[in-house]
Amino acid sequence: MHVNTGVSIAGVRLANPVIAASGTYGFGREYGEYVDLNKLGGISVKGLTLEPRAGNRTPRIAETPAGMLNSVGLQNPGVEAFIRDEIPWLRKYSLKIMANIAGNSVADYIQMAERLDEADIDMIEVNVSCPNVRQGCISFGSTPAGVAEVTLAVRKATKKPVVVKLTPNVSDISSTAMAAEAGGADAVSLINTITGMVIDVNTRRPLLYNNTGGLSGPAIRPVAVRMVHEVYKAVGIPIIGMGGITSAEDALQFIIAGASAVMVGTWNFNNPRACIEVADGIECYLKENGMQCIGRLTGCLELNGE
Amino acid sequence: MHVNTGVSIAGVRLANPVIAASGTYGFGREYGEYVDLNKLGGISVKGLTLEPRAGNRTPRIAETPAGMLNSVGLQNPGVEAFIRDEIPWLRKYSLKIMANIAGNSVADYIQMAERLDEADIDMIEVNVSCPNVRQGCISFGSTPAGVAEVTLAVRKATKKPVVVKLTPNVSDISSTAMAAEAGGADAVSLINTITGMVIDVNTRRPLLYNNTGGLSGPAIRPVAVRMVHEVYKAVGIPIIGMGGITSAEDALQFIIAGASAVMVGTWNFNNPRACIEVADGIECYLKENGMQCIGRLTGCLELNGE
Amino acid sequence: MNENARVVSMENLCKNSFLMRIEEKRIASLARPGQFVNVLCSRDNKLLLRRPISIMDADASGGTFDIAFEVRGEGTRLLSGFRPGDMLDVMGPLGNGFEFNESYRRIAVVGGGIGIYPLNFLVKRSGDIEIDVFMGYRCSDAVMPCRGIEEGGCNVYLSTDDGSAGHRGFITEVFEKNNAPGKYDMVYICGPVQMAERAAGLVRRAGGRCQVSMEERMGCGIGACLVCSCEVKTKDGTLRKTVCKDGPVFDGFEVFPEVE
Amino acid sequence: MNENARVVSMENLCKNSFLMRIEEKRIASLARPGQFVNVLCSRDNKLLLRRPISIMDADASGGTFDIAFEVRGEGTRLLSGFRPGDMLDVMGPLGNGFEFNESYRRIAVVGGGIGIYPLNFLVKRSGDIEIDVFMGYRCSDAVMPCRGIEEGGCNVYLSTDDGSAGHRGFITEVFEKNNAPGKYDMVYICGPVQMAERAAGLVRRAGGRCQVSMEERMGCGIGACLVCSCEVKTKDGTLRKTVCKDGPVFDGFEVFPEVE
Ligand SMILES: Cc1cc2nc3c(=O)[nH]c(=O)nc-3n(C[C@H](O)[C@H](O)[C@H](O)COP(=O)(O)OP(=O)(O)OC[C@H]3O[C@@H](n4cnc5c(N)ncnc54)[C@H](O)[C@@H]3O)c2cc1C
Ligand SMILES: Cc1cc2nc3c(=O)[nH]c(=O)nc-3n(C[C@H](O)[C@H](O)[C@H](O)COP(=O)(O)OP(=O)(O)OC[C@H]3O[C@@H](n4cnc5c(N)ncnc54)[C@H](O)[C@@H]3O)c2cc1C
Ligand SMILES: Cc1cc2nc3c(=O)[nH]c(=O)nc-3n(C[C@H](O)[C@H](O)[C@H](O)COP(=O)(O)O)c2cc1C
Ligand SMILES: Cc1cc2nc3c(=O)[nH]c(=O)nc-3n(C[C@H](O)[C@H](O)[C@H](O)COP(=O)(O)O)c2cc1C
Ligand code: FES
Ligand code: FES
Repeated sequence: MHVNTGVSIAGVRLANPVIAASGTYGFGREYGEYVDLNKLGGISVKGLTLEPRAGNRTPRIAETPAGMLNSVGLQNPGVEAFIRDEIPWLRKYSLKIMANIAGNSVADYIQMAERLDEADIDMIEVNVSCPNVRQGCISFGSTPAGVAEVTLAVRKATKKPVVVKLTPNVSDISSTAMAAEAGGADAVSLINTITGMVIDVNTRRPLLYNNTGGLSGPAIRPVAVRMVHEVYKAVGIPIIGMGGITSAEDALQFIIAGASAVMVGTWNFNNPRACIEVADGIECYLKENGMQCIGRLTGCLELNGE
Repeated sequence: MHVNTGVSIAGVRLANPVIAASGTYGFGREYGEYVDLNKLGGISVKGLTLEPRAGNRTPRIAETPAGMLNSVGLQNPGVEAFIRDEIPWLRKYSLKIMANIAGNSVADYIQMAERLDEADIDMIEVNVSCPNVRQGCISFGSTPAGVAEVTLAVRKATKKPVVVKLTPNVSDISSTAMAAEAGGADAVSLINTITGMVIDVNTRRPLLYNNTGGLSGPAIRPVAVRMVHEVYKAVGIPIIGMGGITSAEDALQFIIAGASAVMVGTWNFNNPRACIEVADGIECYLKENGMQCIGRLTGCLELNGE
Repeated sequence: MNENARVVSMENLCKNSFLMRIEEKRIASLARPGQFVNVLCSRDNKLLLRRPISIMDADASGGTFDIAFEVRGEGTRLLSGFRPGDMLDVMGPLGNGFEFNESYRRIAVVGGGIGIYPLNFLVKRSGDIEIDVFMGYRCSDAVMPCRGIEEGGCNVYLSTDDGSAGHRGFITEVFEKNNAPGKYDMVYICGPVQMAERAAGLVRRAGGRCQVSMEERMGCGIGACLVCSCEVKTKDGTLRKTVCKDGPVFDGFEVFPEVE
Repeated sequence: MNENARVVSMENLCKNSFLMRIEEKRIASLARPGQFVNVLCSRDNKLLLRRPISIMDADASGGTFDIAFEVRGEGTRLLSGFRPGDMLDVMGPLGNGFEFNESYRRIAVVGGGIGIYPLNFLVKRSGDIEIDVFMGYRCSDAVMPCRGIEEGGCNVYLSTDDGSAGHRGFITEVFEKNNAPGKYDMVYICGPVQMAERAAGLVRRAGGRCQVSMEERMGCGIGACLVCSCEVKTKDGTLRKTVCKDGPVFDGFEVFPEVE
């Protein structure tokens, strides 16, 4: 049987639903030596800011049970260098390009969106959820009003499809998702990392120089799946699900819960071929279950007791 | 060197800072066969309701990476049966008794607090954070106003020390902690479980009959440590910290972050002697570091870059 | 109590099933049929929860006991990687076990798949009485040697879902046809819940009595966490019991009261 | 590329240090001194992140390479449990490696603790020139055999913190006293950051040149995640480089520009 794992999100056609998560895959070059980038659905590039950023001091990473904390703090070459140095190279491949943008202010988001509107990318992922910077970003993402404001501004600044990336550090993620939808987002992606801390009991200091960091990896998967399910019930726009995906089975949990596509982040560090293996595994699952296309799986979860 | 691991919380003196977490240790009987209960600082008993409760249908547990979900749903014999059948037995031991109470309504909390005020227990832990019941409980715990309302009501209904147990499923745990303090709580305990979901991709149903459950265990530890640190900065009352503690080193992270005492929950399932081993390990740490009493450790965290 | 026990031997019974002999004197001497141990399957504590596995034999004088298990998921897969000499952290013996009365002259055991293991121990311990054994498997590949049953001189009835050995179909069909389910002093049932429910129904209709070993996902394994709750209808009304401590063995009609 | 490599041998060098020989043809033939591999230390994926370990020797014709490591935490502890025949998931060779110029006639290597391992490979590969080796350890127990260095006919200077072997004190003291740090064509430095900084300062004051291998906690190990960032002052200004891809070896004066 021939199965079709292609998905469309806001009119952008991905060859399969697996996207490399922002911040874990750079601009694709390095993992390009390990996998054929044409076999990915897409890549969300390292979070971009208007100006180049040096990021936080090191250590920026700490392993935790089934997860890790990072506090990179949006080190990146800036949106101009991205457009100039990275897009032409990445465009040689068929995977779709999402530009992940993070701003200190609404004006930052607008300027980046306007600049990227002319650039050769497929989507803009609006990062209002990075926990590792002092200003902006997650402070917008923490309230529905903040999310709506940024989304609306970006929406006006570009014709590119807009995906809003939500933070799990909220009481009710469906309300920030609805705010994104109301602001004109074409899709939402979730979850970004959960804020955490690890303390070295010998030095009595946090292990990360930045003191706190964002928790990612398998540890957070049950939280992420639950949130995708909640958001699926609340909004009509497509969802890109992520958080601790290591295998096709993990990815399928997100899809069944309501995701149209998934992102693989931390697990790339463990297995540089993770994205491809997840994509291949999803294809197998469809074959084994006699499903011709993946769309039918999205949100097909049946609740118990109903 | 003789070290003193005793701690006082709201005037109640615990022989050491290790308390068995509510819902994981029953009423102490079962683990009493594995450990000498006199060696624990205290026990927070299974969450009590006004009337006996049957809890949710099974399956009620699912293992997740470095953690587990539970959806017991407050199965318990009710506060009367607890007072009648459990306290007399438990009182034979020197560990302090915390009655963990969960209500559908503020009136429930008041009635239970009044009833327990006359009972032979040491503290009341007000559970406004159980994610596994439809009514009440976590719906109070999700907002500062709800926490303040319940705390105030319980505070008026009893002279026993009141500990308010906070949920991590909020945007800003310091604001619910401050609400508890303002409502007259003697201490706060945190964190309860983070809501999560696991889906069986073959049946396309949640693994738990209740669909969602509460995530506990090592996976959530970095989140819990961060939250204890945040709450420590926000309130003046003592903090009881928990979430994924498996060892003395884990417990010390909480204490250094700001906890006066800790609770051990899920790890008891893995190692029935966990509470004792944590307590012993803390004593060793004090000795090795030439500290005579544990109080000096609470909140001694030094932040980087400051 | 939990103990650091030593793996004595490890045998591949059939396909995905393994027999492990474990040296641990206290458990070996206390174990009764129907009880189980709760095992940490991963050495590096990769898995947080223990896995409940029935005790399928115990040799008090030799200080060893046996468990048999089928690889189902990560835990049992890791357990199958243990080798003789390795140390294993087990809690046990846990649970109530089967009730057996010296006056019983004729019993039946009805088991499905891995449910046959604990019944094996019962057969060995029930002495020189008449025992009918009904064992249902998925296919002949899954049929595993059960020494207690094989050496016990029992009347063995076998079925497989695909007919590759014994009767083709459910073992409850054999149990219904070949015998009068009411003629036993006690019927012991262990296996998938549908099988158990059907078998209990047959016994009830025939006027007999039965005990059923139940399965439920577990946390603590000792009665403290209440995740393994099971609804039981007794004369005192409907109660919530724990499978790990009040069970795993229950009166068949108390756990399956609705049966016809 | 990551590969399923095979552990060929495992040797306890001293106290907590182990030498592991690994069969993997591609890495063995490509490896250069100063490069490293990124290793999955746990078979059951209990640990999520790989651990970076330097390549301390490689035999292209034999298809094997060696790593040596000290048990520091969970990852290295698990790694020390591997046995000959076990499969190991390694990515490599990674990083830039030391720059060595055929025209060099006299070099020094300055290493502290486990930092000596990668220098061993350099010594082996640098041919028949004059090499001074400065090795600093905590105590004599920690001194480990380094075949390249031992068989290379180098001039070896040793120090231990407690004086239990060689000079008592820091190896940089020996480096300063016994020699003119400026007389080498290149000084190669690998070890704790304080030692590296001090050694680089000595070389700078003496007008020499040096290369330093840096350590930083890593995520991807290949330059994609930017967690291993390191500030480098070049003539083009201050840049952020990755220790894993742009490094781990840097021009000593670029990473320690503030040194006197
Ligand atoms: C009282 C009792 C006695 C048992 N005796 C045996 C025996 O003798 N031999 C044998 O092979 N199996 C037995 N089982 C079933 C055995 O516990 C499960 O097959 C095993 O836990 C599966 O773990 P896993 O990690 O391989 O599978 P996974 O499916 O990956 O396990 C995930 C989680 O679900 C739980 N779980 C999965 N299946 C079951 C189940 N059927 N019952 C309870 N919990 C489950 C696991 O304990 C674990 O917490 C018994 C179960 C119970 C309750
Ligand atoms: C380029 C490079 C080459 C290295 N070569 C060697 C070598 O040849 N032999 C050797 O014994 N060690 C070497 N190290 C150090 C080695 O990587 C650490 O000792 C090891 O990662 C510790 O892991 P753990 O799980 O045992 O300790 P833990 O402290 O439990 O590790 C926790 C986390 O911190 C990281 N970490 C801890 N210490 C270090 C460190 N010093 N540098 C980088 N990350 C660290 C781990 O990778 C892990 O992510 C090298 C490090 C780097 C960066
Ligand atoms: C090292 C690292 C850097 C990250 N940087 C970004 C970023 O720049 N922008 C962003 O939106 N998310 C960033 N994230 C979050 C991931 O894209 C993803 O949302 C999160 O890690 C959860 O997925 P995972 O568990 O599969 O990693 C980063 C994550 C990691 C681990
Ligand atoms: C099976 C189970 C039942 C629980 N029941 C309760 C409860 O009744 N009341 C309560 O306040 N917390 C309850 N909790 C939460 C724990 O007390 C604790 O807050 C949480 O599990 C985090 O700690 P841990 O990671 O050490 O388990 C329960 C947790 C588990 C695992
Ligand atoms: S498993 Fe905890 S009560 Fe049965
Ligand atoms: S470890 Fe990822 S960039 Fe160096």
